[in-house]
Amino acid sequence: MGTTAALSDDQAPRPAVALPAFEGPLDLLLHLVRENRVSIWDIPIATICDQFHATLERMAELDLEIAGEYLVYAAWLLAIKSRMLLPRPADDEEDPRRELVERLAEYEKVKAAAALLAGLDEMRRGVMGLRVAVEQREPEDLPLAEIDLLTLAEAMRGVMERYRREHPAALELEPLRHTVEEKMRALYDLISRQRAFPLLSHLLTRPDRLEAVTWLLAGLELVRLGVAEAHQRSHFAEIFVTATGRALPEEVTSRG
Amino acid sequence: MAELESLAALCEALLAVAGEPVRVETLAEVAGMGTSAEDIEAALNLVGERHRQPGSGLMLERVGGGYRLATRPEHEGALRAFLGVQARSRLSQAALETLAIVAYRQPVTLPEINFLRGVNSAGVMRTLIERRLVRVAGRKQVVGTPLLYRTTSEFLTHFGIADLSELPDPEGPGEEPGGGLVAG
Amino acid sequence: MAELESLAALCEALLAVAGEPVRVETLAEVAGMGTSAEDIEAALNLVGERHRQPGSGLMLERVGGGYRLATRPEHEGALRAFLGVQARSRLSQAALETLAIVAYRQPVTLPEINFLRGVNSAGVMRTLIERRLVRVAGRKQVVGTPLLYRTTSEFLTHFGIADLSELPDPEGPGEEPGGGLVAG
Repeated sequence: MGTTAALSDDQAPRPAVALPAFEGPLDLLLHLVRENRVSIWDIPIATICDQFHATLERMAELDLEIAGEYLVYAAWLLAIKSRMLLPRPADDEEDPRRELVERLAEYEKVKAAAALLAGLDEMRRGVMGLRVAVEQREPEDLPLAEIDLLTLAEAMRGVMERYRREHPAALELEPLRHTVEEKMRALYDLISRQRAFPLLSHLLTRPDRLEAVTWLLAGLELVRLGVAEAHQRSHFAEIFVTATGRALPEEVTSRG
Repeated sequence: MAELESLAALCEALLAVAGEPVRVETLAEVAGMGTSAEDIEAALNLVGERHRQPGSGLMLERVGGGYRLATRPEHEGALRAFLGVQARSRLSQAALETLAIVAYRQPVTLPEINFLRGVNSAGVMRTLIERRLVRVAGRKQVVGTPLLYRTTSEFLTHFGIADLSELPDPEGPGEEPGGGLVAG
Repeated sequence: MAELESLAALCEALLAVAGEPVRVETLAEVAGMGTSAEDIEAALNLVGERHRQPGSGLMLERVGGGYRLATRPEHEGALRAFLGVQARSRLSQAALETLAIVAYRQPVTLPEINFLRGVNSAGVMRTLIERRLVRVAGRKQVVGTPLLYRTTSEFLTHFGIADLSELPDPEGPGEEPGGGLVAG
């Protein structure tokens, strides 16, 4: 709010007015105090109050958004002004300006600190941190003659440590409960007894996805070995597996 | 002397790769074997001295609670052109005021800042947090438990301040407390 | 000589922020104003010489068609140890996400977190437990009785809050603005 504004040429019988940018009502108040060359500890409240309102009106004329914050202070200033006009009954009565003065003094400190930071900010604009590479020490080649059992074991330990680091063990893999060979034998039994075994229905009704995959692999393996044939009339239709009459190879029947 | 030089070399290497200010204690710890903070300070002195000689493009600075190696301000233009980065945008007056309040009064809440500045500073605060100059440091245990704000170590590095106790005094030297701040 | 030194300083600064080898032609281009490749080579000679002196922790290397500043091989161990410690004082984005899920959904199980993050978070969870930000708080009474995770009191201390009700609303605007403009 309150950026420098000027009227455009075509609607300017009045001279163009430029308002300095204010950070808010306190900033405007400090500006007025400085323009009047008075101390914030002894503000001529009537003058400042009138000037504050006049500035607000000019800001409004210039179509600047007058934030509620300015209006709050405008009202507060008016209240202080009217209290100043009343005769004060006793000496120990508090100066109506006291709180405003304290706020202005605090804000002046904030501005001073901000100016210090602005100076530091400016001074350090060009300073950048470094990005220097770490040079690796080449692992030394060991003469073969000197590689003994302990060196070998140490190397293996390193490998395992790295493996464990890179493969967190927190998620346990389920033990393999199904083997392809076991399913091959079972499927061979089924097609030997049944003319056409509905493999797809069988897969879809397995409770365990791993088991279903194992059955499918077993089916494919039997077809590859020429022990079985698979038939499907169309995509997604039932897959029937039939026996070709060739026996299951010995290495499959013997293991397990 | 040779030992001091080799400690200086190690310190320089550490600061060159750290990417952020490193505390003296951390340097001593990495150097190991009974290296004291005094040893490190002596070694860093040597590093700083070497970089004050002409021909060095770097400087040792004490910022953000530790030491770091950085480039010199006079190379800004060339470095920016080389890296293809734009000049750092300046902080607005509103941002500087809000940052000043956080820096000097931390931990501080947004209502306290609004009160001091006389304007709502929520938007400015968001910017400061995005720029990592200010962080949330919990909640104040009063009605409404407003968030508490503090400056970051990035703030210290940004402004070239070693630690918060080294923040410059905004009241300046030699001014009586509560004395007449005459405008002019 | 003074000119050569200031060119050397610029080259050192450029190499120090580049993060990768820089070609001589690039350095000449950035230095500008009719700087020749020979000028750059002479300046780099000076940089290299300065870093061959005892007390320097860096060295100038010719690699990959250009030059770079690097640390010395004898410091590799100490630097790796330091960078390791430094890494352990940070949280990865993955760890941060996991911590957030535990904080806002506690008590929560790992499968629930994996589901939310779309990736396995077991390793990250171990990190969070090692940092004492997350703890195991029993088992969920469902199939498989997975472990339940909660944040610790260190978590509260770290984030400066008294209890979990003070966690900010992740969907919310952060903090309601306004308030505190005028004296209360």
